[in-house]
Amino acid sequence: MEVNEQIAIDHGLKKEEYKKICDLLKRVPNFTELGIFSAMWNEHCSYKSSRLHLKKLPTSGKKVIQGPGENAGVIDIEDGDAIVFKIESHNHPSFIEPYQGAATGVGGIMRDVFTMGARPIANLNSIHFGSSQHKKTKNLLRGVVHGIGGYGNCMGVPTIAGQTSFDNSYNGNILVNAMTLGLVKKNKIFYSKAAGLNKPVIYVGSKTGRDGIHGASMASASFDEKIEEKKPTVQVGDPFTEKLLLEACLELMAGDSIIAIQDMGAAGLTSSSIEMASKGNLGIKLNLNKVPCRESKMTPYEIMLSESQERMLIVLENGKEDIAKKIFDKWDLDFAVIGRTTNSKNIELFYDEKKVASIPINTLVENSPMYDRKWKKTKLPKKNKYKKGNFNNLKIKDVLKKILSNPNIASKEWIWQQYDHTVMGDTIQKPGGDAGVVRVHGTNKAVAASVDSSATYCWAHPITGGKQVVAENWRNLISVGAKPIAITNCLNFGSPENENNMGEFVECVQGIGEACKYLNFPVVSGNVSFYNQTKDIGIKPTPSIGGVGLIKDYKKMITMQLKEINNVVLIIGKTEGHIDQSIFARIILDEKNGPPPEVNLFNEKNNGETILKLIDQDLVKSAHDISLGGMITAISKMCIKGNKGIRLNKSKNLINQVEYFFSEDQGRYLIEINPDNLKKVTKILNDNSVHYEELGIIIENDIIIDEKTKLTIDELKSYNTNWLENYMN
Amino acid sequence: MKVSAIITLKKDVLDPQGKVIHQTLDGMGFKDVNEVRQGKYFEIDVKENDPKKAQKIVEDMCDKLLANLVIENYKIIEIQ
Amino acid sequence: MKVSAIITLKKDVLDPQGKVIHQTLDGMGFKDVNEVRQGKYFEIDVKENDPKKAQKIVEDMCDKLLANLVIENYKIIEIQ
Amino acid sequence: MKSAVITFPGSNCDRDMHVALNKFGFKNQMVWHNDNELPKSDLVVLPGGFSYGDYLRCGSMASKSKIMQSVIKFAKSGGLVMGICNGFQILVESGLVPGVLLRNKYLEFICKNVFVKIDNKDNPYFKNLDKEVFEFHIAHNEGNYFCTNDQLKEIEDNNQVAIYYCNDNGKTEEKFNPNGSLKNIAGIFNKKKNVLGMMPHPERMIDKSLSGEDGSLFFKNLINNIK
Ligand SMILES: Nc1ncnc2c1ncn2[C@@H]1O[C@H](COP(=O)(O)OP(=O)(O)O)[C@@H](O)[C@H]1O
Ligand SMILES: [Mg+2]
Repeated sequence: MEVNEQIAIDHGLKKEEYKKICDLLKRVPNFTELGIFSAMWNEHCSYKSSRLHLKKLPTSGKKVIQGPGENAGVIDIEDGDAIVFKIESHNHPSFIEPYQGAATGVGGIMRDVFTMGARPIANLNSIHFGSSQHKKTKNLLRGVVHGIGGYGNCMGVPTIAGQTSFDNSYNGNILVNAMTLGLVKKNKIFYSKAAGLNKPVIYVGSKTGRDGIHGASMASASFDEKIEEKKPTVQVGDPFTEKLLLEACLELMAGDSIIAIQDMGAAGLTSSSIEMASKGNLGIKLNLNKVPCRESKMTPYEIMLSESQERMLIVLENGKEDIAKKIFDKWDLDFAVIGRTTNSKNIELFYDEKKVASIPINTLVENSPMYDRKWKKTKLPKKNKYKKGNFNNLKIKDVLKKILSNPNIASKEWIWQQYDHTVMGDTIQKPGGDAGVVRVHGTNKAVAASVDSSATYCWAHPITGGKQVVAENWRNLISVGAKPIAITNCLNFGSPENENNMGEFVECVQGIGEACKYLNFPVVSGNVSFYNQTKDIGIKPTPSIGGVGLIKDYKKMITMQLKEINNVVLIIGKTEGHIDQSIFARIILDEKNGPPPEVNLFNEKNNGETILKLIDQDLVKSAHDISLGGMITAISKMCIKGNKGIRLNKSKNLINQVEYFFSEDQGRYLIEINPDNLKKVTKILNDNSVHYEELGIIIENDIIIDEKTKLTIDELKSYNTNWLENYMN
Repeated sequence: MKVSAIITLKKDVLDPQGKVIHQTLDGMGFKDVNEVRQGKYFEIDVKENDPKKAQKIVEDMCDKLLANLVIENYKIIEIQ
Repeated sequence: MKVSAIITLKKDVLDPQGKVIHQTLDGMGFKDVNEVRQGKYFEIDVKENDPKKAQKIVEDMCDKLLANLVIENYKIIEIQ
Repeated sequence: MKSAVITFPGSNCDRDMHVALNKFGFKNQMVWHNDNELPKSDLVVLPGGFSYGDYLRCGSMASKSKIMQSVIKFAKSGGLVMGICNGFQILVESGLVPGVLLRNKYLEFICKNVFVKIDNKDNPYFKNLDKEVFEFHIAHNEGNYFCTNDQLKEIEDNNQVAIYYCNDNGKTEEKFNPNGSLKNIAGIFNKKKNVLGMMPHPERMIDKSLSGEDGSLFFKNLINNIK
């Protein structure tokens, strides 16, 4: 087929981009070459709208072994061990085919992790759906959860935590973000940089089919009425083959055969081969007739752009082909030598003995477009003035009931019970806590991980929201007794071509960057997903932050269930009574405006680090951060989990009771202390200038707020635990 | 009436199950197999007594629930 | 030849999938359904060109692997 | 005591079982599904996981593996063979224990702690245990045990039910049945009671930081019984 401007546009390229291609090549590309350009230059692979801004994130630190730029980030957890982790989105496919979309998302992120030599040890997910009233939500939720479980369970990797939210803005565009942690020895990490001339290039895994051709372009196009036409681009996942691929790759990696390895993710063979060559400053030559194909008569274009799952590309040392082949044969996987590294600095493709494409690699990579898109700042909204008198008409009990059974607060047990969270025998904190925790197999160490987002805050004020998500994630790690090390981030936004959406992106990234810098919590990997919108309306800006922390002695891990009668619960951090953008404001007052709670990074850091000191001295019996729903929601969850009640002290705080209970001021935690240690604890808190109050004393069975207001734990449970299950059945 | 429908994966869609079954059959000595594809089969007993209408109902079910037309096709194979 | 087979659960075997689908259909407004039974469908392409022999081969596969005769029945429905 | 854990393609609790067996004193060996011979062992374990992706029917394709012929021979000669979860499904498909495992009643994978009641201690697995009710962990999609009426009668006549789902008091009512299995059956013996298939994973409950420690009791007792 002759290539022309229109065909380029149909491939998602812009006019100017097509012109640039012709200029760079000094000719018109052929059809296969155009396909390669379109895949490499689309938003998903080239980060053309985001690159400029992502550069501002802090990505280095004492514990960072590998920052962004590889298949996943790597951090040091001492004793020669390292954790490899990353988060990735699979939003558009999951909307079209929830089961397969979510499943292949999980498969893709696990491949990113084991490509680096790490055995996956934990999965997490952050999933966002439209309103629970929307007619599509239930099926999408069911399909996504089945898909995540279907893939992760089969792989034998525990899913240890996650996050689920519901909001109108996702009605036509759900979000499915999957995160994986892997464990590797520091001196056995594998990278994607090819090296050496004339080295064999190996294809392993599943056969190539026609599935997912142009999936990466789909991820970069917003949904419109043409959605139906895009349907066949969804891939079907094969977790069984991926499990074999994992074992086979790890077996080969135990030796010294591999120079470079790269999974075939978005844009399949195209991006994997080009990335490996580009990083090694080499050329690459592929004979496409050697690529194992599932379908007969696949064209070079189709072979290069297929997004069939469960495939890897490896550059081997010369002479190691037989050793490698034997391993892949053992695991019943396809194995083929499909090319060589060259010094041409071009990607050269051959098919039926003819050269069917030849493109300078730097043209595809370094010369890829980068845009400084127009963006709009978001002003900090004015605070709402509430008539405190109106609050007096509210019954705390009724409000609490509504909040605990709100879809965004209600227990997600129905979801995580469908995920195998105990396989591998090292899960010491299951989903349902502040962070999931797995032991580092055979050691006394454990790693904690949590994934968080706060789209409402980000929407109200992106810079504050960006900071807040990082801070909340940090708090979740602290709450289980882990020292936060680094994060990965999945930035889900609307169209970058829209000034408002782009502004949200820029400012969220700014907020994330500021918080990460201050908290010494660098970004080591991530993913950007733009065009999450239906027609012209973007989703609320939704950066998901996945954080990882280390617990040196796993026996010191903290959970959130209340432990013992007569222990004292302290509120750490100051309660100012910030109501705007809280769940209380939204669902009780129906107030959608106003600024999100302010994030004071000094307090965040100081409060968090002081709590870690207390935990280290074995002074904390249980802990939970205060987030959505405020303090009373947080204590309710601790009561439910621990099957204990609490008698609340009369607050000395001057603010209104409603503000005291439901405000979402940041930087706060609840911690349970043995009364014998109270002096010691308060001394440490005072010495570190940490603000605290005594919330109350643990008792059996009830939350006693005052003489008139008493709730039993069973009541709380029935509000909180049944909503999702009832909704789904 | 009892309406029978089969639902199959579209031609170019990967059928992981079929693939593994094929390999297993091969290992068991069934050497001369070109391909195995797996699908679903439904037998739906509806109160409707008019065959045309019964077929219509089941097709409607396939469209709305039983098949995902993104990756699957369906066919009514019997009405009794 | 391409041989198509369907495998169904025996009458007295519980079919949880069919039951849940029935309930879901009901919830979606398909009120007039008596029963839903789910089974499997296979399309097996064998090198054999004689229809009788091809059928025999696939029957053998069903006996040995594809069906669990404790709970399932199979039927060859098409040979092409 | 020597044990052997079989790894099938798609097994994923093989390492966990290996760790558990070694922890309680077995000398365990991993055996590849494509091997012909079992090493000399006092106990053979088919571990949990998704052998062959659980495609077709769970356990069906694994039951045709090369090594299964040796396992079947070993079982027929009276050797101890234990199948956990997917291993149970493989036992069923290979005919070593009666019945089948259907998809869970509500069609959802279930991962949680449950209680099970041991019905019969006159066998090498449960002999000498001094509790009846155990807290075990399940994680499966197809644990809905089913068999024909004739089979059930035979099973019951021979005391072949190994464990039932129950509550913490040992009540085996339907409401404590997580997956719809017939009569709350969670595990089954063969006639001679040297082969045990069960859905729960004792290997996931072997220290107090995990979901519980009843697995430790089970393994400690098992090795003592075999000695
Ligand atoms: N999709 C999911 N997958 C796994 N676990 C989940 C999922 N959604 C929520 N959870 C778990 O439910 C619990 C509550 O989540 P969330 O309300 O976000 O907690 P928090 O407010 O403490 O951050 C967490 O332990 C979380 O890990
Ligand atoms: Mg939390």
